[in-house]
Amino acid sequence: MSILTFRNVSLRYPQRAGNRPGGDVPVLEGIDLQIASDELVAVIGRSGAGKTSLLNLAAGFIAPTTGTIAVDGVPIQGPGADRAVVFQDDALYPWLNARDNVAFPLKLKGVPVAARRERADKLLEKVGLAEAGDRPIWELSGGMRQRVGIARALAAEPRFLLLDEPLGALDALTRSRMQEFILRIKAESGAGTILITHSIDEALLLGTRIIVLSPNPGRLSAEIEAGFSAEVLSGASVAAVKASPLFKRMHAGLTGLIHAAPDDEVAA
Amino acid sequence: MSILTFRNVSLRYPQRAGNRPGGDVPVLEGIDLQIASDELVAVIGRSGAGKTSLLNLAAGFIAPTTGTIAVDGVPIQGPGADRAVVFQDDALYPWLNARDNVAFPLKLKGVPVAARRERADKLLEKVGLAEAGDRPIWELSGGMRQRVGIARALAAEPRFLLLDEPLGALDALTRSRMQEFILRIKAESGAGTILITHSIDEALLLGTRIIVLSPNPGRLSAEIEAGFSAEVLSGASVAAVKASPLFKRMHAGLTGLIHAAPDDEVAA
Amino acid sequence: MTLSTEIATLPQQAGRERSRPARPLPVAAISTLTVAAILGLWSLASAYTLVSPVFLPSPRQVVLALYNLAVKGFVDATLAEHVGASLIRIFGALLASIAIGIPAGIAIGTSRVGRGILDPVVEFLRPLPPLAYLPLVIIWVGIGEASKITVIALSMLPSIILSTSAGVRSVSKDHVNAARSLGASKGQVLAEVVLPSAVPSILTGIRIALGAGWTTLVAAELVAASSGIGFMIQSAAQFLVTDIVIAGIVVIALIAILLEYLARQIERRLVPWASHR
Amino acid sequence: MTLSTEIATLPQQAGRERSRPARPLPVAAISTLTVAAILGLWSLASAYTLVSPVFLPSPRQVVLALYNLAVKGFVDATLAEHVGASLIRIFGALLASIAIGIPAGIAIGTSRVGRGILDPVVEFLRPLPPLAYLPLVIIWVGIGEASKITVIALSMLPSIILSTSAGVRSVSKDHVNAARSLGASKGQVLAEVVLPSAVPSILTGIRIALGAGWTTLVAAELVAASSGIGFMIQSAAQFLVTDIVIAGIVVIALIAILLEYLARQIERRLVPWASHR
Amino acid sequence: EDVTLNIGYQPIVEPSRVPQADGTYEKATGAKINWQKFDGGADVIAAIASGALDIGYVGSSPLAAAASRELPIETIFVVGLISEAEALAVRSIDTPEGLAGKKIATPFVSTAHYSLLTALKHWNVDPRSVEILNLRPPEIAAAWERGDIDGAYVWDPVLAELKKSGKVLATSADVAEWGGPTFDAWIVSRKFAEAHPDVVTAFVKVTGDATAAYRANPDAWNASSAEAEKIARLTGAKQDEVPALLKGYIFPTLEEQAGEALLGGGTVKAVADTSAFLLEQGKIPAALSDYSPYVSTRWVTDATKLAY
Ligand SMILES: Nc1ncnc2c1ncn2[C@@H]1O[C@H](COP(=O)(O)OP(=O)(O)OP(=O)(O)O)[C@@H](O)[C@H]1O
Ligand SMILES: Nc1ncnc2c1ncn2[C@@H]1O[C@H](COP(=O)(O)OP(=O)(O)OP(=O)(O)O)[C@@H](O)[C@H]1O
Ligand SMILES: [Mg+2]
Ligand SMILES: [Mg+2]
Repeated sequence: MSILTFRNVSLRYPQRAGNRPGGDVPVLEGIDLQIASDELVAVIGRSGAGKTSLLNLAAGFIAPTTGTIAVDGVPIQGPGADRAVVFQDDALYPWLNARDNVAFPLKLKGVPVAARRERADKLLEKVGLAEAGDRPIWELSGGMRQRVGIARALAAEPRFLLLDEPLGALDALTRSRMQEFILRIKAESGAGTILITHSIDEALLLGTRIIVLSPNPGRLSAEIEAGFSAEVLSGASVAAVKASPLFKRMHAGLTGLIHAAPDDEVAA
Repeated sequence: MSILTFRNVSLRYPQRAGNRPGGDVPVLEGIDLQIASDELVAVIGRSGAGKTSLLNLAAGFIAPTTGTIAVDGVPIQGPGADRAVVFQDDALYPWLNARDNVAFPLKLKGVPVAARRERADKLLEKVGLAEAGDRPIWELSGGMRQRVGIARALAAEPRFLLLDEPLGALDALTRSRMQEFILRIKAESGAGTILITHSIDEALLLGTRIIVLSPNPGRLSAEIEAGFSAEVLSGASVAAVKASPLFKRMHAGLTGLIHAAPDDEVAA
Repeated sequence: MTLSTEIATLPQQAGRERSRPARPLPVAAISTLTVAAILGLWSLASAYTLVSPVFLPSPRQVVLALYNLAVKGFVDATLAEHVGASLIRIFGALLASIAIGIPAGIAIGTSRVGRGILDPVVEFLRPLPPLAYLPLVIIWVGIGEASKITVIALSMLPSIILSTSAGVRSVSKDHVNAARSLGASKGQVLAEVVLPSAVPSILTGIRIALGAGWTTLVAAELVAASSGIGFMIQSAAQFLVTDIVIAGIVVIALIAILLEYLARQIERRLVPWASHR
Repeated sequence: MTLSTEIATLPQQAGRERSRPARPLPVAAISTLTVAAILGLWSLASAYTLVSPVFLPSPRQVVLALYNLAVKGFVDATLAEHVGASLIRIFGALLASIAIGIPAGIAIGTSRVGRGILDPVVEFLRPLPPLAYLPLVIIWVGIGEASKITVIALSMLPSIILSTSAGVRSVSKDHVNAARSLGASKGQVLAEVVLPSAVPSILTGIRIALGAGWTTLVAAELVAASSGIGFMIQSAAQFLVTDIVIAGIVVIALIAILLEYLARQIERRLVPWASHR
Repeated sequence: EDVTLNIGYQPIVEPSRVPQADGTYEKATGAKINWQKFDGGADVIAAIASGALDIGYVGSSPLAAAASRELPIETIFVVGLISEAEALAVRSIDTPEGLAGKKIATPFVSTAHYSLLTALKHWNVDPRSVEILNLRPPEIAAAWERGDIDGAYVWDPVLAELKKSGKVLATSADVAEWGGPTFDAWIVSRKFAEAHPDVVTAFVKVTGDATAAYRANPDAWNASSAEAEKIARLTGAKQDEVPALLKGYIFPTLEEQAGEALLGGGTVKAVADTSAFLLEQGKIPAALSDYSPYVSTRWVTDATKLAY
């Protein structure tokens, strides 16, 4: 059981042209957070609240201005194979075919060709793309690419999986299938997961815990435990789960929490 | 009152490398459709069903393989100022500031500088961006850019407004505000509107009619009249409208229609 | 470069061809016609001796000169020997400038120190006229093949360095971040992500460099050459043997066009993904 | 080209500077140090006469030569006159190649007929060595300023044509479609959408063309010039006045670097949006 | 009538630079003169053929090449017979036989190139046994400095540089005696000569006067003289080297020009010999049977009669 810890983390981007004058803009402030490897923490919040920034901090792409981020008590020193990221726009390597993209983390570790090929094919099968290994990635549809990206992250056998709006641009059906898929993967791999999403439905369905980030500067304004993912995993129909009064109450509550935040740009 | 008519329209993209061998792939078939200028037709359907292709046909960016598309009985000869498009990724001109982007169609018509400046400022005010005229567009947030795009389309005073997933990447709150905005604009401008969306909620809330496109090849598999937009316009709360049994029943019905289509890629 | 927005024909991109009854001529056919038209004009100009034949021989004379070049040669070497000598120099210079230019471009593109040191050097070298530094090249590398290769390589280097550094800088931040979060070391990021992303840009740089190399060929072969297309042209020009000068120019252009074509093919094979990102 | 992915320093891009205690040296300072180091090595090399002063005069001698050039001149013209004559030729050639190259590039980029006709011509011109066609240029355009400008312009044309056509082709299809659905005629699409999108690429092409122009300056001024930096270098080289040769090279490099700097500034002013798309 | 005269000169140190600097040509011909500098005879000939030049300065090799191509030109004045100005300087070679297997550089197609080949023929040294390299004078100096070449047939001031650490095996004065004279000459385009004979005559007269002035008192043209200053200014030569450079040529006076040795016969023979030699070397496609149409005594004769 691993634990990812944010301790009193704040973040300011350095002052640049176009920002307000008079100092750096605070983006995140006073973030304290713990994510265990049996959790799936869904992060919701307004556009610009700092969700992506939070994920980038966890990934180690940027360093916090104050505070520490640690895995099992050891402060992180940058990105590492223990925290794999799935990007919103997949970030697959176009010069590699689907299989070689999945095998990429294995290549980095020096796994021999035959072994990594076998492992990559197994992962592709897991994400339902057994046939697609030899195809160049630009021939894959959005949903297929997203799944290759997830398989690639899983190949690194990370302790934490960081997902940034991985289902943003999908239609309703594809999206609901991908949601089920993420739930299953999470359960199998046992990796602690952070999932950023714009959809409150999605956060409630998938998250064991839901975090609301309020903007200007980003703070954790609410943290709610949710058990719907367990219901779905144990076979309940998504429609039934969504229809439950508890789900509706929590949905309304979260909507209120997001809308409650002070207003900024959208003045229409 | 203008009418946009699709008569027995079908579309095949010419055979290219990577497509199935043995001839062109049919994308749309037997499309018969009429859109009057007091309507807002919402188009829903699976990814790859042909929604964007339908819009591109209406815009005149591509020509149908068979059939005709006509405005008030006159077959269209390509794109024209009577059918303005708002693109999913805004397609604003980065070398123009917000005002000049809005004034662009006026410039094309040869409207003098002062007059088009005034008109553009009025439109910007209408979309809630009175202050943003002088700003370069890359300083605007996604929602602001989308509204500039809509203002630009309105400046052309089109008879039809063609919107391709204009609210795709917005968070829940911003999205719901933009939905209200589109309703108001539609009512004011009196332009017949086609709205492509992934969200059944959105289709029901905004559309006077909802069209379901089923894939392989794309056909109109259902057409449903809806009156929720009138309710919202006359002051009903969106939450209340969504909670109504009729809304729920129609939502379930449309979901079923989309899911009913034969399966393709998503095999997970 | 292969994607083209045919503004004039956009509405015809799909489906029924609306306003064009016949299939349009392929680009290659139009090009062939153009070349034929140029040859025709040239023949006419020399047939009516608009220009003295000493300065504009007819296409027939040039073809004859090419034939004689191939069979008997000029200034003690046949056409094949001249072409061979020049090709060795061009490709020697290409190898040298790739070996130096790609690491230099990577240094400029990935590190501030590299940029600080190499940027002024590149900007200094870029505008230098080969004819001006020829004596310095001889002082430093002598009059052997090395000097010719150096002159050609100096003209190739800037475009390879600049295109490599541009390619390296254009690497997607997400691609780099992805690799790092998948456990790549700095060296692995460079080798597995940055370099592959830069390949299309580097290939473009190599194509431009080849063109630049040919333009300095004559200058390079001013230095103690005894064969080479540039040397051949130079010698012929001195004696007003214009048919050989023009034959030499044609040979250079044909070889360069052939190499450009090959390079485009290689590009299409090697980086099919370049048009898909 | 202004965006840089500093792989080595990515984790420090935001917030606290994790592993770097002091502010790093700015790139300009590193460049200044580099230039100083090169001058130092050069001084040492000539102080210990590693190379005969006939071929590598000391920096002091070159500065002295520059001073004399500025005050007394060489081959009947002062440095200012030489520089002026060459600048007029370079900019004359630039104007000519812009006037020809941009329309040609647009034709190649927007129409198949344009591409069919002009592509072979450009690919033919691109590799031609100026020294080879110099006699032909004299025959066809004489020995006046026109011949020098022609030679320089011929070396500039390909990069302007190629970068214009690349810029035109890279125009966003959505941008074109948007304009058309907003009522733009074909001409308006070209003027209001295609051309503005191509401006950054055209400016890059002009920067590259300027560099290429300088490299052919000496060749252009081989013929019938009576002033010009290239002419000055050439005359000095004939009589082994090496300090003037090097002074001329330094002057060319300095002017070219200055122009490059100006061009980058203009680029930043003119197309601030280029880095935001 | 307004005549424009286009003259192509080369930056050679010779007496007519002085009237060029003084504007004497303009005064004497009454024409507006454009002076154009060239670095090689081939370009001068191309320019004359294209009509861009009326009068040009060329060496005997390019002259022979042009005449063999039957270009409409005429030799009007032999500027100078090359004597000590061009020579074969070598290092660690003592006899002509020692040249075999050595690297000797020379600018191809120059008078020096012709002289080198003539000298080898005179010595019965097979040119193929010598490695003859094509280098321009500044590059010869660099290659010599570096030790890449064993000798070079070249002219001043590079020749002077070579002499500092080498020895002279033969000069063009020697080669002239062996039957291979080389010279520089002014030529005129026939079209211009027919249209403006008086201008050409005046040009020849001024040139002859300059030569005469030098011949009258060569020592007066010392390093600090006004003449040396003018020559240095126009050519780019170092002023203190000018007197030595002048000594490398034999400058015939106007009176000597028409004689049997020069335009009156010697020049035609020299051009014919040079052409025959170039043909033998495979450099030109054909030689003519008669080169006399390309040499004329008319202008020097007329100029002699001309008096101001
Ligand atoms: N590199 C940067 N430099 C300066 N400010 C930045 C930078 N990246 C993000 N920001 C600012 O930080 C804030 C948070 O951005 P972030 O991308 O984390 O938001 P988000 O919650 O992911 O929003 P969205 O839902 O739109 O993706 C925003 O106000 C943004 O403008
Ligand atoms: N230029 C093209 N050439 C060939 N096939 C195409 C082209 N554009 C689209 N298609 C194909 O046509 C079908 C319909 O595409 P379209 O973009 O209209 O779908 P869509 O309904 O808009 O999907 P989405 O919701 O993903 O945007 C798809 O199968 C697609 O692969
Ligand atoms: Mg984000
Ligand atoms: Mg679409």
